[in-house]
Amino acid sequence: MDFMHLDEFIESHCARPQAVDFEGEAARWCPGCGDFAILSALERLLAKEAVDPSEVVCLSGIGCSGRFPYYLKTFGFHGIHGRAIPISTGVALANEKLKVITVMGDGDCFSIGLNHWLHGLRYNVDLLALVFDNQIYGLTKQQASPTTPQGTWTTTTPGGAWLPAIDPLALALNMSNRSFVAQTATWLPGHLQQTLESGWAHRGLSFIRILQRCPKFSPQAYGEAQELRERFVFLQPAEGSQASAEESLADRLEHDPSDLKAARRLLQEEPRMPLGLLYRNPAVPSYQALRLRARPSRAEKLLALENLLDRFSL
Amino acid sequence: MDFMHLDEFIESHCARPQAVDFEGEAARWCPGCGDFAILSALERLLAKEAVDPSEVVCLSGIGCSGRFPYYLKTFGFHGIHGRAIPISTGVALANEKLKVITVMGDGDCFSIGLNHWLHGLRYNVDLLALVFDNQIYGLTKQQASPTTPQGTWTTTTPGGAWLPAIDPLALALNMSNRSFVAQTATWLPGHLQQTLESGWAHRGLSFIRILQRCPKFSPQAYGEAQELRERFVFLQPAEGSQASAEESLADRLEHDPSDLKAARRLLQEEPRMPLGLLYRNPAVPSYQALRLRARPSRAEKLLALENLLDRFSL
Amino acid sequence: MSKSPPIREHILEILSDAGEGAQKAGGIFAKASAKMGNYLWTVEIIPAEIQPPAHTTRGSSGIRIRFGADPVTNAGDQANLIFAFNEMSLLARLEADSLAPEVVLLIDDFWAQQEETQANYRQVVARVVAGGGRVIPVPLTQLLQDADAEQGKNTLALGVLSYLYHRDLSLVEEALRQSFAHKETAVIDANCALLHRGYDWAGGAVDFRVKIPAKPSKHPMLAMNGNQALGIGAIAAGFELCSMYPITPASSASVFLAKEFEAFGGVVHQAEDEIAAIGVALGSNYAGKPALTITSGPGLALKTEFMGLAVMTETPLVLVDVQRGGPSTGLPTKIEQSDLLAALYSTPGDAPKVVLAPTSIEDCFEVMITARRLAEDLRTLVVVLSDANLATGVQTFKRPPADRPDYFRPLEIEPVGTEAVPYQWDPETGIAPRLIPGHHRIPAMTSSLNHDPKGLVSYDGASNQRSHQMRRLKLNRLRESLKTPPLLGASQGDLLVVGWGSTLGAIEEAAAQAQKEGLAVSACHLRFLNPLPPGLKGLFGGFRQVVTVELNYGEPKEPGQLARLLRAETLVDVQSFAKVWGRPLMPCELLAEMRRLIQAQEA
Amino acid sequence: MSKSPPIREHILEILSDAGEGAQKAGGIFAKASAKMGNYLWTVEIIPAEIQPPAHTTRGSSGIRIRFGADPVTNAGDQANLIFAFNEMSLLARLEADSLAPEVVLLIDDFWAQQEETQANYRQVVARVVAGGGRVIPVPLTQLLQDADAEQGKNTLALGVLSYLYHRDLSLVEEALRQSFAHKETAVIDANCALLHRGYDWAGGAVDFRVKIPAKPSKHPMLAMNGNQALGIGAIAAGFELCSMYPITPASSASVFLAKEFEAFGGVVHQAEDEIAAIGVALGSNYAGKPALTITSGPGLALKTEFMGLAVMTETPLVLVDVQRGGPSTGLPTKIEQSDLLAALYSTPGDAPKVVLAPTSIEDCFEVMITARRLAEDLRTLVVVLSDANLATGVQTFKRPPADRPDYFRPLEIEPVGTEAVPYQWDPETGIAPRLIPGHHRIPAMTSSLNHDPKGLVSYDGASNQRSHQMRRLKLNRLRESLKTPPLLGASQGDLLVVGWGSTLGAIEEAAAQAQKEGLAVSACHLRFLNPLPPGLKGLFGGFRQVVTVELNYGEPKEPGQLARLLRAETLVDVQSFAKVWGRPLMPCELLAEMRRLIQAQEA
Ligand SMILES: Cc1ncc(C[n+]2csc(CCOP(=O)(O)OP(=O)(O)O)c2C)c(N)n1
Ligand SMILES: Cc1ncc(C[n+]2csc(CCOP(=O)(O)OP(=O)(O)O)c2C)c(N)n1
Ligand code: SF4
Ligand code: SF4
Ligand SMILES: [Mg+2]
Ligand SMILES: [Mg+2]
Repeated sequence: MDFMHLDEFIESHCARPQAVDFEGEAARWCPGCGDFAILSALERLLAKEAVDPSEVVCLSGIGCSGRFPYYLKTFGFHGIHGRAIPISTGVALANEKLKVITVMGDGDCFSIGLNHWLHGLRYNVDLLALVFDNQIYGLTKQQASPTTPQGTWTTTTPGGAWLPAIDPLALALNMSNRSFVAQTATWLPGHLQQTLESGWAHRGLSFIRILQRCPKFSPQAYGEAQELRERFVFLQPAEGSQASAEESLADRLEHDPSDLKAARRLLQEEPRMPLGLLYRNPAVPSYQALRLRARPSRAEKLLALENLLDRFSL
Repeated sequence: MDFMHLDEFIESHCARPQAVDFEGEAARWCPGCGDFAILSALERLLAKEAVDPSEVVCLSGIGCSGRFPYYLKTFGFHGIHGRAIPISTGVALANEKLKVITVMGDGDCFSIGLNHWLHGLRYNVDLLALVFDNQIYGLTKQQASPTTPQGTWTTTTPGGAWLPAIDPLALALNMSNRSFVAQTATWLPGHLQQTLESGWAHRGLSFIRILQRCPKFSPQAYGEAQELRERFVFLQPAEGSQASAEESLADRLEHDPSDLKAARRLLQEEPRMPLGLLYRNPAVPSYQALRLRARPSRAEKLLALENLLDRFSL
Repeated sequence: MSKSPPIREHILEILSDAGEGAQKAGGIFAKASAKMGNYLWTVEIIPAEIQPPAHTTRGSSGIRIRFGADPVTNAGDQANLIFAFNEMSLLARLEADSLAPEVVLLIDDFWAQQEETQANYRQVVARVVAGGGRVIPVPLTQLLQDADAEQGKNTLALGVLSYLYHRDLSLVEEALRQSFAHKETAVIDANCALLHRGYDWAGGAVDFRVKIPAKPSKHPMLAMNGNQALGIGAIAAGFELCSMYPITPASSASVFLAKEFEAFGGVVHQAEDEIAAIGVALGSNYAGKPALTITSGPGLALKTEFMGLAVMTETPLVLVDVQRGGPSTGLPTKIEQSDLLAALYSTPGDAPKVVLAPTSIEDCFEVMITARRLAEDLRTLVVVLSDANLATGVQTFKRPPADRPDYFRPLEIEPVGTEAVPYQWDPETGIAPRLIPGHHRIPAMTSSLNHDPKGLVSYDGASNQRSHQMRRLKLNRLRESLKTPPLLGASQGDLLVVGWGSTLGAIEEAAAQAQKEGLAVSACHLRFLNPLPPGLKGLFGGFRQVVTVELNYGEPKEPGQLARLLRAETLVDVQSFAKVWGRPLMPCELLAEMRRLIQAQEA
Repeated sequence: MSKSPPIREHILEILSDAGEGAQKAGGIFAKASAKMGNYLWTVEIIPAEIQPPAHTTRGSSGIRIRFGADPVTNAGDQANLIFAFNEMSLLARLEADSLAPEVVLLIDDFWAQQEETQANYRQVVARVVAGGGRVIPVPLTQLLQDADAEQGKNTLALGVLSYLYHRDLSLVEEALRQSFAHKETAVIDANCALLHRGYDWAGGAVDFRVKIPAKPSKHPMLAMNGNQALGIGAIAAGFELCSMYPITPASSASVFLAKEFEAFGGVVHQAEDEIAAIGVALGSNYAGKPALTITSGPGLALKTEFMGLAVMTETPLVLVDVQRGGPSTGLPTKIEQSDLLAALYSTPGDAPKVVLAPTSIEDCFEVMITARRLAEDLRTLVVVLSDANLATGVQTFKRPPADRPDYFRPLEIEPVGTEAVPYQWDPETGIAPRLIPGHHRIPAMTSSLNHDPKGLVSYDGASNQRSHQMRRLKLNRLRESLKTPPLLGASQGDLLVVGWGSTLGAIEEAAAQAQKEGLAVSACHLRFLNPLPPGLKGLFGGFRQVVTVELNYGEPKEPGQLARLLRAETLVDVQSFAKVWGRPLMPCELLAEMRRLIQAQEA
């Protein structure tokens, strides 16, 4: 065999476009994956808000969820596992005009990234922070995540997950200075969209847990449609008008999202999973509002530098 | 100058004992530091329980608190900042007979180590996990910690701490599978001792937040004795008999530590800081109980290895 | 394909969309072949995405099977025969340059008839033909429809291939039945029928067959992949805790252990992150239960601080890094050997540690036993550098003996005097007694700060110098105990190629071929990367040119990672053949490089 | 002390228990001396513990002041004069070998009279005398009691020292009043009285005085420590965000910024851990706000994964590592230069980055400006390696100009065409356009996975090879732009010493002295550690022996970290003088080593 020298090969391959290029930049998740619904909802939201896509940055960790930014026509940043919140915080601190969307998986956010998530809630940076919670590690093929129900078979827990799942809403509500906590689901596109809209409108860290179907690795999660009524409850008042088709799927529960105690009590007393806005407090200042100051002019800075150096001069 | 060659110097210095060795291995914290009280209480506890010091391991992170293991006459492990819980988990999984004491600072546990702390509560490894909470970074000289009250001057927040302090008890109680949550204070030696005793007796992760005076860097924390009544409340029934001198320092509140909801409600409704046992559930299996199995004999293992290899043989 | 020398081996690839079962069919084919007495190496061709779109290059999923009459040590060169279920799966491999020019291509001609795919099909197939390949269209979809089946292209293909390669059909059927054992009988029978249908179709329609000699081995043989071998090695080594966080391509080793470990009293602990994972392993070792942690690139990065703690506290610890493409998330499913310098130097401060790299799948088993021994004997961190090539490749190798003294080595409780202290370093070896809580009656202090022999903090400069010296001494002593690696070939010549880790098989194959061609090429291979074995400078002195072969990034003035180490070590002008192609080294490309280098020397 | 050549400088140490104010007194002394026109270097002697027990070696707290008529570039050799408030503080320094044999020791004789301390006092003082020192007992406690004061030993000592060194008492009093400015007038006046009391006592009782010539500089001068210089440098460089987590000895730089940054529109963000700290800095840079992160050893370890991300995504990022003793927690308050290899190689995969080390306190200012420029121009990670010596040492240096074009450099918004993509690498430079959200109208994708010019994931081997090549090319180009470092001394000789970072002053001093002694020694110093400057091999060729000088751990066969890099780079047999003594390099010890090496050559 006459072997092509490697450098030649690179040149030829990198220079010439692929002979056949049939593949679009279509989103690539499994058929039926809940992530599609989130993508559509967010695209609709961006269209509705008519934002300039170059003033939106979507950042993610690593996971199936981590692929999200590629499919959104905004600035995108596919970071590293568990660390989407710190990177997003930097982006938000850099430029207040940017709209920042942070996408995480349940392993990403509640396992390796839990510290950043909870402290992020406390800093209350202005982010739309979404967790695609499929109760499983998707991309790495079915290991237990903190929200995997106890007893579930996964590749790392072949005898069933050892521990009871965490309740992210309870943790979020019990972190100090949090300002927005909501829950929605991928199989309720109307509710999903409304919830994203309220998060988008809020100034501060809008934490939205999105219950996400993963037909590949956690098809059993969240049960079948007929179980909805038993397992879920809509919080009332919902934002805007509830999509009527979904309205009938579960009962409604009166809840005032400005009442933190009520929100915590609800989690404690209510056996069904709440869908909707648990808590929102627009009065909590965003971290940017707390920290960012007007940028002095160059002349002002030079003067301040002189003053500073004076203090060290002999 | 006739300079001694370095290697010679090492030899001479390392070989010869220091000319004058007047210093004992006395604990070295600032005068009035609350850590002394914890040390005494723990020493009393170990004496009372008459445990073999070589079956006790005390592990710590980095901080003033991190010095604790040196002063206890047990096995000690001074680890790295924020990671005392993982190392302790390994120790506890290695040998169920060991009693493991994990000592952390508030920065150590609630800032850099928060992920391990909350997940540790969930694993429910059998540890006596103590946080010495002086509301400040001590060892590194007065930076804000997550429990530093908002507005406090620290070296990193010269304009006052930006954010409201976190409530570690609320977070702990809202982590799934936690089995023991208590709070005590270094200025209440009797209460401290009793609380340590209940933690010691519990099988699972006994999380005890110890409000710790730091006269050096947070002298204002927790207020003066006369404010005690306003700021604190004893949970009733306390374990054992309350030290009578302390009994009168604050009011008492009825609380059933087996009632998780009541514990959460208490944090939510009660403005004073609770001292005592908030929650204990001996029925939650420890992680060791869940995971550890009897160790097969060598012969059994060899057989099992044969069987395993058979599955790959041709 | 009318070569005169008898064909002694073949490389076959079966390619399909993800989910069409090419890997399953290939696995059965491989098993039957191994039973017939062929040696083999198989490697899965994994699509890059979780759910790649069907009928795309990204979706190309499959298996490569290199099998032959003689021992097979690597995945080999370009494929001799391809069975493609569609033209796009094929295109991916064509783009990756994985087909021999004279390849024989079997392809489902269904796509030649569909309007949307027709053009692509023709274009791709034409490229194969233009390159010198031969095409055998197979009516795969049609055969399936004829059988009234919905699924089973893979079993049909298996039948076709069994005919082509003169496989013992009863052995194939047996392997198929085993592999489908958990399915309903109806399904199994249907598949057997498809197998025969494929076989028979080929018998009637194909005029091309290859005979690969096979002779059943006298020694019992195993076939497994490197992560399985690591797992079994960890078990045999006597580890009792595997503390991990999922990451590709490392996880399959821990997942394997999650299934098998309990039977040995072992536990797989899935930690909240990689930092906790190594922390738990360290704590366990400290308290006397042998524990390891397994990870890949990004996880390795997160373990950096704890790696320093293990070295500083002299806690035995084994860290397995199954290397993948870097930097950062990089190429998670592809092979690289680019964590070498990180393994040695990632830890701030001077933190000497042992670094080992298994050189074959069999060695993945052995290396775990070595690693535990060294970690405990030297009280330090041992990093094992495997890689994605070993992790996913399946090789046949001799079954290890049923018992060996180094299996399930018990924890060593050193007898110590009552005055023992934890860092009473032996000035000759640097080794101090290991005092274990619960086992020794002498409570001792362990510290991440610089410490004196008692384990108490010391801020004294001389003490710091001394403790560094002792930690280094352990490695120096180990180095003295190592042998200079043997040379494959003459001890003098024009070119010495030096490899490390998983490329052993490919390098030896290329070197042997070069030697046959009369080139003055020798090869040597490193299993110990830190400490390096003694005698390298002398070894290198016999050659006009020394070049490392590495799967990391190198350039003439910025050679690959091993080359840097060897230059500093030997002061010989070691250059590198170091590329990050995301695939195992092919013997042929190294051979071409050898020829080129020697030609350049002559010019 | 009756030397014939006029004394042009002195090294003074004031030693006390923590809290007794030796550092404050020393600071005042230094300020007054600098005002008089002395150059100086001061360094705090920090107790190892937060609250060390009084009257112990561990409690030894104080200050070293090296001051003289000529520029002072380092903390110097052993002390010429010590003022010790008790014998245990002194003992600590004696043990650390910090006293010149012919030292003049002033010591509070109170302890000679106390029963518990008498014996120690005599023993320690006897050791000084036996070494050749001279002792002047000072009734410090007595003087304080006579003055009816509780506190103020330090001010008394300041008075005594002012007399001894012929300080201008009005300048000392001025500096004292400034330093006590925030205190009540009564306190200030009382201290001034003590100052005079000390001065007068000495005038009556001490027959020993030293005159250090001083001439006020014509150029305005500054005095500050290296962390302050880093902070001011970061401000002048135009950074607007410092994202950090506290750690010794790095924090004082961020703490400084926390106070000063807001006036410049800057923010100090204290993150929950070091991982988040670097993540926030990276995010900020990505979105166009220049940000840095500052840390030390253990924090550096935690940043490893993000360092790889910065390189992979080509996000500008400056990471300052103020090195301390390692490995692990090590010696947190002491100097080492042992993070060099970690800075270069910690990241798994091949991740080329820029590594710089400031060589003086003044350079701590300059290096920040260089670092930001390189990070943004090359779109990559720049690691700045400062250390505990620079961090805590105070030096006088020329005040930089009030304005320079490189101060507050604005964010560069590259004009790009509408078709621009984020990784359209220029094949000549490896640099691609930087598309910034909110500033450019072309939404672009940034990925930690291997990516093609568009920023989209690519699993293709050739693309991976190409992106590696481009990231390396940027560094290669930078290398070409660097100058071969100049030699201090002849270009041929017996010995070349090569240093890096903070040891510049001490090395130059030792080399100059060696040259005076007629030794054929030259010195060269590296500020760029990656890429290394070109021409080193040629430079080294002129010398019989090349030895690095490093504050990390080295042995004959396992030389220090820089030596390893230089061996690989030049193939010259570079050895090292590498020690981990936890203190700055003393010119005299290096000089002794130079003599020894050259003697050995001759033998
Ligand atoms: C530091 C690091 N650790 C581990 C991984 C491997 N990894 C990739 S995605 C993932 C978890 C995915 O689960 P989840 O966050 O729930 O996202 P999903 O795929 O379910 O959307 C893991 C462990 C990694 N890329 N980096
Ligand atoms: C990885 C790492 N980051 C930072 C530090 C520096 N450090 C040492 S102790 C400490 C915090 C101490 O505060 P806390 O945990 O509250 O303990 P305390 O000293 O108050 O007892 C920090 C930040 C470190 N040693 N390691
Ligand atoms: S594995 Fe699950 S989460 Fe991932 S793409 Fe498939 S369905 Fe979606
Ligand atoms: S700084 Fe505070 S916590 Fe630390 S030893 Fe002193 S009083 Fe105790
Ligand atoms: Mg998930
Ligand atoms: Mg604290």
